[in-house]
Amino acid sequence: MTSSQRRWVFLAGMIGLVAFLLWGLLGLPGFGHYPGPYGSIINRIALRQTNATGTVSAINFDYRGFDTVGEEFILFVAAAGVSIVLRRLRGEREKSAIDEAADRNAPPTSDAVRMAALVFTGPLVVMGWWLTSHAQTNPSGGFQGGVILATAFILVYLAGEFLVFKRFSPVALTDAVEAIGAGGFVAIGLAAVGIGLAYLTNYLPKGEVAGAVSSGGTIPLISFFVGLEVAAAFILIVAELLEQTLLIRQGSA
Amino acid sequence: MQYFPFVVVAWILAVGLYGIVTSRHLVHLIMCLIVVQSSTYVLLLGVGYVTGAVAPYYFDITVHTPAVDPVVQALALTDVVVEAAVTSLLLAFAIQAHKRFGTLDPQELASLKG
Amino acid sequence: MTVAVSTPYTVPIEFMEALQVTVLVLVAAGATAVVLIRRPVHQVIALSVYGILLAVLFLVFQAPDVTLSELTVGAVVLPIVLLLTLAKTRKREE
Amino acid sequence: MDHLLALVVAVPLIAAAAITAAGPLLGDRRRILDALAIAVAASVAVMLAVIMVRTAGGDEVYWFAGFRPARGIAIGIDFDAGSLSTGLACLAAVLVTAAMTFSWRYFERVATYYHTLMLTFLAGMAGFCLTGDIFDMFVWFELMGVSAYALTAYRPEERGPIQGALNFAITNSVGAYLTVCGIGLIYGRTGALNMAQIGTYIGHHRPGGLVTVAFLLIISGFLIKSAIVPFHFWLADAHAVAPTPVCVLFSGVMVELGLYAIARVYWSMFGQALGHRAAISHVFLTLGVLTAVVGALFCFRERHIKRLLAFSTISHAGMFLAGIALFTPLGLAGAAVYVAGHGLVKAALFLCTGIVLHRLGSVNETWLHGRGRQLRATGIVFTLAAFGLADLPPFATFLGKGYIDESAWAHGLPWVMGVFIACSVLVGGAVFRVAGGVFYGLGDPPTEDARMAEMAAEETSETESDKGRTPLTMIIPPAVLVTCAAGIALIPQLGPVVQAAAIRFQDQAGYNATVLGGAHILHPVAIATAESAEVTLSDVLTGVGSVIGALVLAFLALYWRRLPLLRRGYEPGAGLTAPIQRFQSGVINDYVTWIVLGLAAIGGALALVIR
Repeated sequence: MTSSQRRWVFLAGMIGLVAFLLWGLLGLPGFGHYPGPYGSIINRIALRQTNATGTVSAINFDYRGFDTVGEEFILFVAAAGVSIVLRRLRGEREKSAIDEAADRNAPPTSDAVRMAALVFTGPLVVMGWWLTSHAQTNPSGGFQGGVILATAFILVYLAGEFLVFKRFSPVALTDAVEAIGAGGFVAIGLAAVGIGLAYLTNYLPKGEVAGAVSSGGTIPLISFFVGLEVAAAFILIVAELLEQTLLIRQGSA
Repeated sequence: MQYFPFVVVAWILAVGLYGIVTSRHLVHLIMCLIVVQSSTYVLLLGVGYVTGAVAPYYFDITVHTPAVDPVVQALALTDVVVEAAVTSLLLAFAIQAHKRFGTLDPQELASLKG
Repeated sequence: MTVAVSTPYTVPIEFMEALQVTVLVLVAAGATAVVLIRRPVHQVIALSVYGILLAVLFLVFQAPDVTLSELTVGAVVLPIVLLLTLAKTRKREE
Repeated sequence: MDHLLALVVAVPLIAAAAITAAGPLLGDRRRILDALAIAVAASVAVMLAVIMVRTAGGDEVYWFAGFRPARGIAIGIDFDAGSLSTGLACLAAVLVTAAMTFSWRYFERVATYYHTLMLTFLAGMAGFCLTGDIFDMFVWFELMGVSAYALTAYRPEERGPIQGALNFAITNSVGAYLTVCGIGLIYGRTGALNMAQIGTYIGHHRPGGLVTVAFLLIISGFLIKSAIVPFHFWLADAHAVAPTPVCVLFSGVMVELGLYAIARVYWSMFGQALGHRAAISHVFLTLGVLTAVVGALFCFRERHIKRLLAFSTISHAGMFLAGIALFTPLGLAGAAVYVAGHGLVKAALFLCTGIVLHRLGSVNETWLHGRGRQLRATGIVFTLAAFGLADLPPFATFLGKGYIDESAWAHGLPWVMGVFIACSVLVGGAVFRVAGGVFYGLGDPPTEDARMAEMAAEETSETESDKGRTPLTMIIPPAVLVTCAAGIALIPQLGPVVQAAAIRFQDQAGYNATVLGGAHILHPVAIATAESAEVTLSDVLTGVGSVIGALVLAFLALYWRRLPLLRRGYEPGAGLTAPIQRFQSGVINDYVTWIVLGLAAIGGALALVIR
């Protein structure tokens, strides 16, 4: 199809599809009139059952924890896929950061950036850690915390050199951490099966005080492993992309 | 206001698909795919909203306070992770495509492939 | 002014609605901008602005959890990976 | 409570994580991990087989984290194992085992990622089959999808895989996001994610247009995955370029999973609410027949063996959809048996093609003509599998297709049978042509098509090891699979048992009561009367007849230049080249355009018949 043919065919289809979609959307109960019952029930029982004040985390890591298992493995597979697709191939060679294509050199890092990165890395690690460990109480959890932990590592790159970054996170080690994070989640679930409960049952004591860091049973534990997995997955993905951008050059081609 | 958020959902979806269909650059196309997916977040959170209710966190309110639906928020979170994962993988494909074909135009990619 | 319920976060409903409509309009405009901007580097910037707009929308939809992940993904991770990809594929393009 | 249902997903996942973590530690002793991966896949297959046999008398429901439903409201995620869903998951596990065994010497330079991805793929497929929660279904759909995209691009040093993977990933992602939109819609109305609960709610309230729209949006992801015309374009691109053992899974079971999901979604949620069974049946029957015909025509025209097999998969997917769309127990049972038989023989055909690629370094039928004579064992297995694909009795494919035909005939749709025979003859003829030409050197090499030759030339050897012989690990899996395909059809009482499972699968009220009320349904209510599943002499004659037709067609295709009656300048199927290039353009923009147009058309049709 030529571009204009495609555009007309698309427009014809899209008008029909949007009309069809609106027909369905207008059958909804209207904004602000959530009909329940799923969320309303969970809102009522989650605090009592899990002692976790963060209901969304209680759903993610407990009521619908099985979804999150799948979700973690989607990220795990994506990171593995990035490694496969971007692995070094025949005909590609690694070069030092100095390259014949002068305009592709990373500009030298200024002291200001170094300083800023240095100042931010510490707080980011703390913040990532805090978010990961407070899934059961606050709007936070392993995913958000993991991403922020990964960001801290990326800042290390910004501050210094990619090679330092590489030393911080050798691919094999990051891979292992990622696998431990993802596998640990599955293992927590399997431990429940081991003691005769349904898979992923929240079998740890839920704590005395609602909203305490030690509340929520397996929720903070799962959140910790998710945090590990997510941080490692994003470090791996960014590291592979950085390696592509900075180190690998096409060989003879 | 009754249905405005849902009309916005349809708009975002349509615009994103339009972008994919007319795109001549893979990275642009992938960003349009992100837009398509973002319509699902708006839809999910839109259907779970309760007028006048608060966020579902119970550290300083009682259990009987009306709160919005926490389930759709959990679903949207899952969705965001899927987005990040799929986008990273697609971008890796795009990098490799650029190495093999020297272009990121999907139409040129198809004709170069034979 | 009607007040929904007495919580520490009491906000008048009319104000909330106006806020939501405004942000929704901005989000719709943001999505359109991301699609229509054809220069990838500019588009990445538009996309991260769009990510922040979505995060704000989720905040006014009372979803702080999703806000936080949309911020970390939409405004941090995605721009980084997109810009790295563009940096890698920039050459031989023109 | 029995935990096997959870283990079939948890075990491959934890094994995948363990293999990734342990890979670098073991260094040269990686083979241990390969063996572990194969053992895990095999044990999952055994577990699923056990569940399948056990659930013949009634579904089993497993509630994760022990959240059982109270007063008809589910707060957790459940797995619902019936014989049909478990059987399909079991087929997936068997094919994964076969593909990984085949890869033992095939991918010697492979890092551990290959096995990791195969195991996550398996976990995704198993979870997708068993889940009773619509959002959970999306999660496993995505896990399956992401694993599949990464596996498609496993050889990124070539051009084809990258382009195929891109088209595959983008079209399927668009579909998946539309599915989430549908889930959002139905959740916004019912406030439920459990399929049984949603089905109960919308069955009682019948809330108009929303249900129709949600139905189409939810299945749009599955329609794309199952390569129904006009959503099929990605499939040939991805199949042609994915590593051959991976193609086994794509063709043998992934496409069929999409169709399974359509059936599952329809009979657990939408069947009662939508009503208008006859009209909906016609919409999907039309789609199925269209897909079968388009796939068969493209298949016969193709010279790239992997693409040829991919188009045959499209054709078969159309027939499966038609079988499901008959909305009869025997039609669904036929589709189930057909899927099992087709999955096994198609896997064997792909594995044999993998051996050809390993030994001879090409998949171009024209170039390979006569060159495969030395591969005697491979030729025999390929030919046997070709007979299986052409539905020769006693292969399970014959049985499955026979059931669909019979059911269509009994319900006043004799033309469906005619179309099916024509498609079988075309697809079978194409595969026999390959078998005769490549392995026995019969007739003349088919004419070279420049575009196809170029595409086939892209496909270079996937292996680096000794090409002088065929390792036993490569030839045994396809041989076993072909034997299984013939063997399962010989199981006594197969037809009635599968039909009983189909009745259970289609009994929406029974499903809802089982999931939400913990009921044990002994006598599910059939949506249409059960039909005789006996094989009569005329069935066998029809089956043999269509195989003979396929053989004659293959013979004509191989010898047409020497036949006096045919004009010399005439090129069979030449008229198809232009449309192939026009539609199968490889341009992702086109594919998404067709998706939008196709969905609008199906949506319009549904809106007209349901209103």
